[in-house]
Amino acid sequence: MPLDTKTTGFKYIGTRPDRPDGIDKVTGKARYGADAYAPGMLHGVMVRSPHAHAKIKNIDASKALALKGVKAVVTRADFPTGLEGEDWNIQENCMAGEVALYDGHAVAAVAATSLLLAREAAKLIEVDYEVLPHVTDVDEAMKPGAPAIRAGAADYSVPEGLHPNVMRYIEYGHGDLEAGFAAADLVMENTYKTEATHQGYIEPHACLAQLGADGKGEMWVCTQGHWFVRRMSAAALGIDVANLRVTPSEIGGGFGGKTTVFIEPVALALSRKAGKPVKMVMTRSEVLRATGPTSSSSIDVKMGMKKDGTMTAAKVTMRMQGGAFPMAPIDSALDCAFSCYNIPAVHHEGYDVLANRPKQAAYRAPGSPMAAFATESLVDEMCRALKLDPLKTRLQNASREGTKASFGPTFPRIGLVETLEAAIAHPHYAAPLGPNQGRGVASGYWMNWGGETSVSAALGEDGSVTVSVGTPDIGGSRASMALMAAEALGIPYENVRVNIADTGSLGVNEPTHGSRATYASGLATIEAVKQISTKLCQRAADKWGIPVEAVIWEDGSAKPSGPNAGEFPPLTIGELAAEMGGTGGPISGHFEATPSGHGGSFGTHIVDVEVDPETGYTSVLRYTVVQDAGKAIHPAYVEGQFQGGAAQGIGWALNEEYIYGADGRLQNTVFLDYRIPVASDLPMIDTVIVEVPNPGHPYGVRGVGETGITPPLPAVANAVHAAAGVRLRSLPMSPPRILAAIKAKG
Amino acid sequence: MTQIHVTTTVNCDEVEFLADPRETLLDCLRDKLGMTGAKEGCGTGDCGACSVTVDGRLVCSCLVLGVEAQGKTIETVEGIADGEKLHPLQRKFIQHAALQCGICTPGILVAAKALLAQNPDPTEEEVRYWLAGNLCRCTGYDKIIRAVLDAAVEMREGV
Amino acid sequence: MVKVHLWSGLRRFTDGADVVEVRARTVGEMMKALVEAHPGLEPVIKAGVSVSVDGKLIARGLHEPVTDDSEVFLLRQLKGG
Amino acid sequence: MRYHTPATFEDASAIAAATSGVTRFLAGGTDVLVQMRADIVTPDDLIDIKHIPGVKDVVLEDDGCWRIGAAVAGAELTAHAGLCADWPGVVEGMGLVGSTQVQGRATLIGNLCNGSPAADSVPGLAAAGAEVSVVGPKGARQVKVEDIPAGPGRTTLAKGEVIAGVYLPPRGKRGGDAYLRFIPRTEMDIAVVGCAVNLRVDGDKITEARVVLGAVAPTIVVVADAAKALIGSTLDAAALDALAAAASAACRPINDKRGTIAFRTDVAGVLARRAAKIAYDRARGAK
Repeated sequence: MPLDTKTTGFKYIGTRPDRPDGIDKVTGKARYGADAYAPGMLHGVMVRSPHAHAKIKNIDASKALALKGVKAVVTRADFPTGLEGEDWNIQENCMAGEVALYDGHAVAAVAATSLLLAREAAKLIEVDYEVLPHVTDVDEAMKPGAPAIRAGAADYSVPEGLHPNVMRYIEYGHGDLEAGFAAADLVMENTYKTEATHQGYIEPHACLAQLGADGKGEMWVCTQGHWFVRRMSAAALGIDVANLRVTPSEIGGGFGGKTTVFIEPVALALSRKAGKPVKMVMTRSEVLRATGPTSSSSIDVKMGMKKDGTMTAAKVTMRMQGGAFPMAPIDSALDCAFSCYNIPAVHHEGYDVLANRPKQAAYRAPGSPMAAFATESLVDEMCRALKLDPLKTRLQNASREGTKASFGPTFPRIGLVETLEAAIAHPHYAAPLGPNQGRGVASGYWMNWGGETSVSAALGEDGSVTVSVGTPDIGGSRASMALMAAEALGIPYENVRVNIADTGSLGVNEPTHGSRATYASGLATIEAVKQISTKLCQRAADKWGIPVEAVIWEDGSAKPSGPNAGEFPPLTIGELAAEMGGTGGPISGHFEATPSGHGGSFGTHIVDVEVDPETGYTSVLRYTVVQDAGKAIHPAYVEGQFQGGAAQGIGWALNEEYIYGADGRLQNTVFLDYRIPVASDLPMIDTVIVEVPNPGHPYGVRGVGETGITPPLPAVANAVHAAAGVRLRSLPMSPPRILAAIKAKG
Repeated sequence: MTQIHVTTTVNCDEVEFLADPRETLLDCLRDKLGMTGAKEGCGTGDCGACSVTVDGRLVCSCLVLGVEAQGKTIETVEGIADGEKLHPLQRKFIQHAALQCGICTPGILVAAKALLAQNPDPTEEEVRYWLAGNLCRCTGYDKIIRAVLDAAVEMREGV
Repeated sequence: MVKVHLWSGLRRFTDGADVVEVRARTVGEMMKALVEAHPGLEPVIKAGVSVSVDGKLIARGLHEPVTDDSEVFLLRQLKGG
Repeated sequence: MRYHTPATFEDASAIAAATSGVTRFLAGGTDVLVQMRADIVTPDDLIDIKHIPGVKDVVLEDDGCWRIGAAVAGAELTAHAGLCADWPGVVEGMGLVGSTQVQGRATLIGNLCNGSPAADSVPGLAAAGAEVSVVGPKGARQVKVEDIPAGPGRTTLAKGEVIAGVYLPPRGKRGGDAYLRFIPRTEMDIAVVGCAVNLRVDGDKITEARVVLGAVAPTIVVVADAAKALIGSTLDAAALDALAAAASAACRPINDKRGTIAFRTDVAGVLARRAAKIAYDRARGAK
């Protein structure tokens, strides 16, 4: 795909205009998932397993159905059978079949005329369970004797002799590992563990669903990707995708957690059975118990380094549990583990393991933060041992254009070196520290994504333009799309309106995930609006009676250009649009593709912490994010992505964790105990936007959303070590763990 | 269920509704009065997305019963702007890109307005502690704090 | 012949080879040729793989050209947040 | 669920005494509503005490006693200059409960009656020697704050009994109190360990002291040995060491999602030292 590229001389790109949806969102008018109402609407409530692992022997809903106003109860019996692969996994996760696989697993649902009544009815549904042995820890789940959660479900990749909970096995690498370690002056090897965390979006999942007996349905839902919702829900219910129209609401955060379905197929099934629209809204504890937190992980890393800091060899083994279903992100975790470095010999090994926990979902750079915690902590330990500067050592080994990546291919133009140089030059890196304070640094990577993308643009009669994209706006992407359209057409930003289209209005779009929205929908927006300017040039050429080759588009106008063009005053987009009905009809542009030129983004973070030696309490004093954005379309929202990723990473490093009791039940199901950072926990988060243009985007955009969550885990661990003299190799670094380490050191 | 008749004032308008005593003020605002600006993020008073003021006092509307609103004066995010004219906090939030997904924004605006009403010149630390009960997962709070401090300056200077 | 680099776990389907050579002009032809030469790869490819051609990740573009000089890697399909 | 708005505590008590179902008294509601939402408790009778005259009063009695009504919210205590001057430790304990929003509703008595050993306002009240007035079917009685909690989620109140107010004793001269808690964040958490110290000095010498720990046992713990370590000292290093040792020795904590036995035991000593220093400075600075 030849792209008309431009990396300098922008008029709109790089400015910070108000976002188009700003007023709706500061006045309470914006409509989110739970803000929809329909005539005759019922309320749906789920019945969930109180056991980590239990056979469902019988479900008796008679008492619930006897209540006046209760309109339908569904169980797995109301869903089609015979699904395979991931379709089956999703159906099984949305509504348990024979066995409840984790605490909170849905086993039935009820719809009633009010929410209070539905909640009352749900309590009256009697489920007879036979409790089975359970396992929630990844290392325990691989041990002989651990209960097999789905025996026989392992795929082709798993070698014989492993526990049946191992679903997938991966192994790859290059170079001579033994020779690499032999050439090193220092070889270190350690084991690291990370606990599961949750995306923690503030808006619980919500949908309003209607499905008729004829299989035709509609749904309003908060999601990162409504085509995904359509495909998954249709598969789970056995209906045609075209018969289900899904409209995305405004979305109150997702971070990967809203790229799949949980309540949506169930709401549709209730609606089909009751013959009325059904609204379902999760409670916070349902969100924490039964949506898609991250994997937890257990990681072995070994590295060899010469005295001068040259890395000679590296090996990583990752064990990740992704709940009671396969597809823990071992693949991306391994690919990111050593991606920052040019190491002659690398080897990767990964185990995807089942445990009695909810099915993991994507969370901002899935897998990469865990891998970085292990490898970037070890790099820091080795730099300490060899008395090397941690940033300069990273720079010395940094991946750059032409480096053979740890995961195989050769890197195109990338920006790690530039972020490291900017971090070294940043005043933060040389600022003085007080007692009990320490500084940590780390780098991180995310490969980003293109994905299926379809965008339409339509010219209005006054010269304004409507752009319809299929990627929900979670963090200001309407503004970015409008800036790119304005830039490409040479019209004011305010003259572009960006809508998020429903599934009935565009071809298939992947979700706003993989840091792809600004890259892929942006690229498609630029190409779509260029079709408008091309058509407008034709209209002008017709009017002037000159060949279209002699007309150029510039500053929002068609202009004659070249020796044979003749002298005509420019025709503005407004003038041409006013006449379009009589000059050939409506004008629109459309572009669809699966663009593959997404460029990876590297980041380097610097953090200062202070550790209270008597309590193990860690406060974050100063934080700086340096990251390559390729080109920042709307810099304020790029900074926002950097800051948000850092904050989530800090939470993961210090206090966030899934805590399971001996009974296999989740113990911290409210925000009081699932401790995400609050405003008073954090300092201002400084940002440095590095711009190494991505050749795969017309304006050089790289995705920026995910990389920022990767460096904080090791950066904070490295800072804690510097401040308190103790190395924490398990997350979170909660005060009891830090204090215990300080006491153990003596 | 016996519903109780409640008369209350919301954003200067007198309104009436019937409430089951188990329903929260948040439920009543959203489901009975159609005012969906206040959001439910947790239902347990931990996230602040449902913040409103009752008789001038900042509260989580999920921790107030609808029937307790009888005779009270309630202000919500829908009442912050003066008609089409945005409040300085609202303008500064847009200008500073202090919202990403925007779900926490209504609660934070209500809370920040309550802060500036009693402390027109807060320090960064005071803003952070006052807003500690308003969770935001997108922004890392940086731009929110800047927007509040900037709005405070504008309101003090009476621009 | 196009040299296709596989991840090590796939060696069992290719008689132990990390790199296999197939005749192909596009990614689509390459996939077809891989399955013909090594039928054990079929479920893997069907389940979804990404292809990196000269450092560019091709998710589903079967028409993308490959040449004998291309650097081609078969990679596991990744998913972002 | 029936919702009641009695006009007197006697009526409130009578409603609670007469019903056979589950009752809850509603003041700030920051615990009751959470329990209702989580299906932990759905009362048959909910008795809103906020319509009873005097429940919003904060009054300095002629004898120097502070009387605080049952529905006074945390934010109202924090804004009360006179109370803050006399009992800063009591007020800062209440002020740590929840967010600004929760402070707009939560009450001292609600915090006490919730029965949590980690309740932030309770150690300060007990250290101050506060009492509560209880109204019940058999009449009214005064009870020491430390005699109300019976274990996690339980109190010693009998069926039909309701607390009408809190009484803080006269502050007197050269007294100071302080409360500190440990949480892993800066706000919005339940105490992992809490410690209140209330003392009086004569010159530099401590003449009276009470030390109370929270979140380290099934109820708050009044640590007599810790008080002994302080009395007679000038808060020198030896006294602080003895205080910390006594505080740690009094802990009977559990391992749970919020902390470990070892951590709670250690940090109880740390907080006792720190709180004692603050209370000591306040006492010496007081009139």
